Amino acid sequence: MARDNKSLNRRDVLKATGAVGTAGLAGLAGCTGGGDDSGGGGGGGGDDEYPALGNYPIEGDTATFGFNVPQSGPYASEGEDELRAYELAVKHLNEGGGWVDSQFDDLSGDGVLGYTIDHVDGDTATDADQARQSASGMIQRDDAIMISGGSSSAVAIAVQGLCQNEKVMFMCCLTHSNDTTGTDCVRYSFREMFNAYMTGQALAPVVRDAYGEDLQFYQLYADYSWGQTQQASMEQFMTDVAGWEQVESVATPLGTSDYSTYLSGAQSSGADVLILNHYGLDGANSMQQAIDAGIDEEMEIIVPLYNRPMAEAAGGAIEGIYGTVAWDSQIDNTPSQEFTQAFRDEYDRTPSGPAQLAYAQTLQYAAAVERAGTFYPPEVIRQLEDYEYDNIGMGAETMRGCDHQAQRDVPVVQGLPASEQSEGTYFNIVNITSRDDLGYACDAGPAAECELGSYE
Amino acid sequence: MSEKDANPSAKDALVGGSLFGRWEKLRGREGTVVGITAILVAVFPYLFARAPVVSGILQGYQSLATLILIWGIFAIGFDLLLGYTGLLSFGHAAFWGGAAYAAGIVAKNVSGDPIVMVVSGTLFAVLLAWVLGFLSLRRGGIYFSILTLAFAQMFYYMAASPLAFLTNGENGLTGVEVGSFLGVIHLESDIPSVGGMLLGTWLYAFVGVFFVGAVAVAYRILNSPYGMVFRAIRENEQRAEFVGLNVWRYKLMAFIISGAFAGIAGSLFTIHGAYVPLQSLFWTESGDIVVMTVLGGAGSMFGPVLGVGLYLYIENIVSTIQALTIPFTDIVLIRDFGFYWHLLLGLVFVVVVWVVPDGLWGILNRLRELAVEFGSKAAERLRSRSKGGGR
Amino acid sequence: MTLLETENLVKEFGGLVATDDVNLTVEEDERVSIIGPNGAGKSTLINLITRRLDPTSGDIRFKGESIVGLEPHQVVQRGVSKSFQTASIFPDLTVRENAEIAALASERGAFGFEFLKHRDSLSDVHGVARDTLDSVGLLDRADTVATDLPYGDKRRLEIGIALASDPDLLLMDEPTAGMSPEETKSTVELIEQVKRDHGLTFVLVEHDMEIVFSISDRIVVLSRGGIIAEGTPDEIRGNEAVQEAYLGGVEL
Amino acid sequence: MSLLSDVLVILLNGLQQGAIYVLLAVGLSIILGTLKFVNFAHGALYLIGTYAGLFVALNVPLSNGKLAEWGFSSFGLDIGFFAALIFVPLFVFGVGLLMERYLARAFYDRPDTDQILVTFGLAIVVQELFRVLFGSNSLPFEQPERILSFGSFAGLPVSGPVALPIVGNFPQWRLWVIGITAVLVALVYLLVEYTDFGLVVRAGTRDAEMVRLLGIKITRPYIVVFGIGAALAGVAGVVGGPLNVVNPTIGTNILVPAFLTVVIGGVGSIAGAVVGGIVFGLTTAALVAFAPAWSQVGLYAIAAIVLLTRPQGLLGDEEVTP
Repeated sequence: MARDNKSLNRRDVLKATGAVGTAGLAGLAGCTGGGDDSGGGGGGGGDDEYPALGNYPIEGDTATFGFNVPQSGPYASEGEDELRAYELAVKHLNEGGGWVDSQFDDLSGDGVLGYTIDHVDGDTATDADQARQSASGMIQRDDAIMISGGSSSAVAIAVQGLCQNEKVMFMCCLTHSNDTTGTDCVRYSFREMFNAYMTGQALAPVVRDAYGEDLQFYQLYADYSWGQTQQASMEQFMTDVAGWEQVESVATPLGTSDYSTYLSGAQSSGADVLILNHYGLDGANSMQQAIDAGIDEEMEIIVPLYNRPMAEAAGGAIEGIYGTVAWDSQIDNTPSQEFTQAFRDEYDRTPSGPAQLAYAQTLQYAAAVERAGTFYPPEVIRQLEDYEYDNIGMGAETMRGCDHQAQRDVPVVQGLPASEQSEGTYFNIVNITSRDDLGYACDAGPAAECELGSYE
Repeated sequence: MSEKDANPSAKDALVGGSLFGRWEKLRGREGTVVGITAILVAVFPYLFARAPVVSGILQGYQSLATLILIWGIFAIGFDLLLGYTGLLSFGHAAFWGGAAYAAGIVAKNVSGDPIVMVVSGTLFAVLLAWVLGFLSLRRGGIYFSILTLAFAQMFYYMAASPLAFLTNGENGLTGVEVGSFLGVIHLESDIPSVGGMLLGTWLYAFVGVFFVGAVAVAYRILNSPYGMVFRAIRENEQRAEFVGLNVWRYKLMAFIISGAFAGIAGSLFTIHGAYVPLQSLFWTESGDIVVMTVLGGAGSMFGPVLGVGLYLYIENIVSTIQALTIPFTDIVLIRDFGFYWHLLLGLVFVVVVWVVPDGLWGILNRLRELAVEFGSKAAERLRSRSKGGGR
Repeated sequence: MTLLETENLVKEFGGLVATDDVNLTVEEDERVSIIGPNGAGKSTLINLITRRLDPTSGDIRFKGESIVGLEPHQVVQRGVSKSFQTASIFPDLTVRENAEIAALASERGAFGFEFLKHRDSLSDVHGVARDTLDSVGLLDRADTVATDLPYGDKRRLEIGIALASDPDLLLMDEPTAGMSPEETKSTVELIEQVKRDHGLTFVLVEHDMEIVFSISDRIVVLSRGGIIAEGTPDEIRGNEAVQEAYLGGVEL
Repeated sequence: MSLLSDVLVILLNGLQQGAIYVLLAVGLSIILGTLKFVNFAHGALYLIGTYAGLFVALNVPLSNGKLAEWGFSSFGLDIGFFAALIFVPLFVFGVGLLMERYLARAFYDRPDTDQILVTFGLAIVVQELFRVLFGSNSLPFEQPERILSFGSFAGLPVSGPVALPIVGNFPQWRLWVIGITAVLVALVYLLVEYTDFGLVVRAGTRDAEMVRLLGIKITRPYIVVFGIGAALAGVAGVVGGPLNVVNPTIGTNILVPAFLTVVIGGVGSIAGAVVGGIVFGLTTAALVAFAPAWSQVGLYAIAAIVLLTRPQGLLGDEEVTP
């Protein structure tokens, strides 16, 4: 743990010696520092060429990562799995193993730039407010050089905004809203996960082939930004790509737990397909209630985004229902198998989609630091922008520079019946929709609303 | 300082002359209270986040210090209502969150000047408190609590969906750009030289000024006719009505004043984070301020601030403790200690409500009284002995 | 001058008539006692005058003006004060503060905006409070927390609070209820003294006939909500209707 | 499709949503009315009922929380839903008795505010206790397929859709929820209206002081009132559990609407609780159908309007003292 007694940290040394503040004070930024602020700390050569910024330079010979995941609240089980993956990533960075040995040539398995990697973890409770408090503790107290985490878009958006202000890098874990790399995008954050827009694009051809054309569909969507963007993209792509016709799209307000009346409306609409744009527990509820009402006997059901807590809570209700997932251990390629194996060896359980995201994002950041030759955030950011890679099990990818959104393939799955589910296995992979069929230009879709903000 | 101590009492005469006595007399003065508060506010972040050894033990950090002061303002105002007037509102999230949103929306659309943000947020909270108070105070007791709860939840759900075009719904209000104070000082930046070592950021200093101001105003209110009337209403509402006081309007004023404090705090919260979470309107936020206030000691001036500090400290720092060990050893008492923080807090809260309704501050006060008693006895013994020696 | 008058005052609870067409007048400087068996409607009548209850019909005038549309605190502001059946005080405040609150209301009105004015500067309020405590004999206990007073002193304080409101008319609802004989005696002395010092007009509701007959100028007898007799103590003593009401009532 | 079927669906859904509120509100209301005790921990009793129901009826795997860590891989007796319907209310009845004896009784003479605070604290403690033990993730509470099946009798089918005239397919379990609620509330109503016990309860609601003066030893009926209220919350947990996901926050989440149901119906009135629950259920269902964005806001707006225009609640008696 990094939280042992440190009598003074870098920020304090700066203040105590009167070396004046860092960012802020207009016109002063960039002129300060440059001296010997690193305070005689060990290790990392070449760290003196850049001014102090955020938590750079690192004091001592240990670089701390902050992992901010839900440890209480409805997504705690997902957070736990993410944390396992993060810890595994830290272990591999320091000691070698997993993708550090096989997939990431930039990484040595002996720390990063000569620094040993340590980590702290915090609880977001899937609550934007608490997530920010937790993240600011990591940044200010533990001097974290990079924050990663998030199991909901509101949390990711809240924390990445904080990170932009504090000039500390944020690597998104699970966040699916268009806004994360759209209207709320920031320079200091990168997203590997695809978004609602891409889910619509990925699902449309698959369900068209499965259910046929000329169908009518009915949507329910959670009435907040994720749900709204999700339903908009489903409408767009089911209409354009699948050639279906939308009968109606109804918003269900935040906090709804009983969907029966909404579902009755869908049932009597005469539509052929019901799209439930609900995430997590809302999704588990609406799906379960739809099955209880016998809707699955009359209509086909689609759930755009699955996660594990949802599958756990819904049990057998997910049988045969199409959706997308971040990643799945059954994906058949070398990096995926290696990660699954490494995770199983360490924890004796099957990694979830977000676990793969957590692991990949941590290594991705570390590799960028190695390439940049420094932890100085603007240089690391420049290394990640427009970086092309094919080493995390989702095919060839680009981390796009204009909105920090990975351009990647999207796995489409079907839920398994209760009898075939087991720990860590809830879905059957139907298709991996290629990134060539997905995405949007930098001046289109969500990216058109993105302004990344400053490097420094 | 509880209001009882603020009055000169017979006890002071007893202990007069001794060092304790002189201190006891000084304690009650407004200038002393505000001055000491200012000094404590000035050294707090240094002790909490930077001082050698002490901060290492406390594990504090700058933004938590700022947050404690912000919630402290909220709690002082809330206690005027709960502790002094005896009205339990379960809807103060509406004022806290409402002001936070108002300040944020003003910053986005009109001006990001911190003063403008605080003024507009507070005004909004006052107006809202006036309207909600007017409606909720028509009923007393539990009905008042439930009405405030219902109204606040209504605002939460309105901010979540129908008003999402203003509030950015579930994602929270992002993109709030806080401008520089007086056009010169960027609040996020550090204060140079010694000021920086003590206070840290300009933001802390900015919040600190409001905190000291809040203490001064609250202290003055409690020592004004209002303070007396509020307590009279708490003690015996019917009697207050029958001495000819317009109880209803005083209650409304208590509600509005506490709403104003919540408004200042909420606005500062937006300045602090440059972001407004939707949860700031949720009823658990109202529950938090109730817990903080009661834990620290409702009906005292500084008890609630103590409660805030304790609550936020446990929430943000104790919750990250992996294992509770016996100090200076590696012997683990409880594994995953941080995991239980909310449970422990709940248990402590129940015990406080049950056994010590005047909270931790009350306990401290009793200890202080014991010390005073002991001190004056010791002084007396000393005096008598010196007399004996003179003979 | 007529201070208080009720005109055809009626109060019904559901079908029950608690106050039946009561016409009561109280002249200035008069001491009037209201007696009657349990359930005669004495408390209801007091509660109607203090506006805790809304009359079903009829009018109540104080100093010639109707007070039926007023709030209880407005009635107090007009000059009608009340001491309660039980010791209705502010228990956790000091004796002095108890009196000051009442003085504040009478000196500064029902409501003000002086929330930033230090209360030490309210010399008028302090003066009234001190005088009142002096007159009820509690000045030497001014710094005691009210709840620590013995019961008799609490009742004195209760009467003190009512007096500190500087009333023109004081309604006393069983001021000696629950008191020991000694406490009763000293309370009666207090009432006598207040009567002398302040020249106060009051209406007394009381069970203890000894007190009633010793300090009243006039006695009004209620039974089943209506006035059955009214007159000087001597007139009432010999009144047959009164004896009938008491003998036929629930209680002797 | 047809207007009639729409209206019927709204009615059925409204009744079903209202039913859970009714079960909670009746208990809250008689406790508040008779004992003058404000129980913010009533939601915790619902929570206990739900988890107890899960425990008796099914056997669910545990992957989170301390129990799982301590080696309990699954949780439950798996002896069927009907058993849960019998045992859980008894168990929660007992919990209610304990709560009355060791908590509420110490607070009868303390102000409303203290009662709210201590029960609010208790609600936090119970919720956190469940979080620690079972984890904060949701557990699946599957609807029973059949109840009362033993021996050769296959039992009554209770889950899955059932075809209703005009309405079409409707989730059968929801009809059962309405039915069970109706039976239970009717029983409590009979108990209160037609027994000596009920007489004391009713008198207590009107004027506890008077009953005490009359010399009736009030303690036993009181403690039973508390137990019955708790048991109803337990039943609500068992029948309501399978309608939604089960996690430690369900108790606090349902508390607010349940309390609003009581106050809009009128404190101490069973009929009021029923009317309040139905009004809530129906308006929510109707708003969902016609103005979904306002359906959550609507619940609170209705409560506020009722309280302001008819402070004693729809069926409450006017308070004697102001």
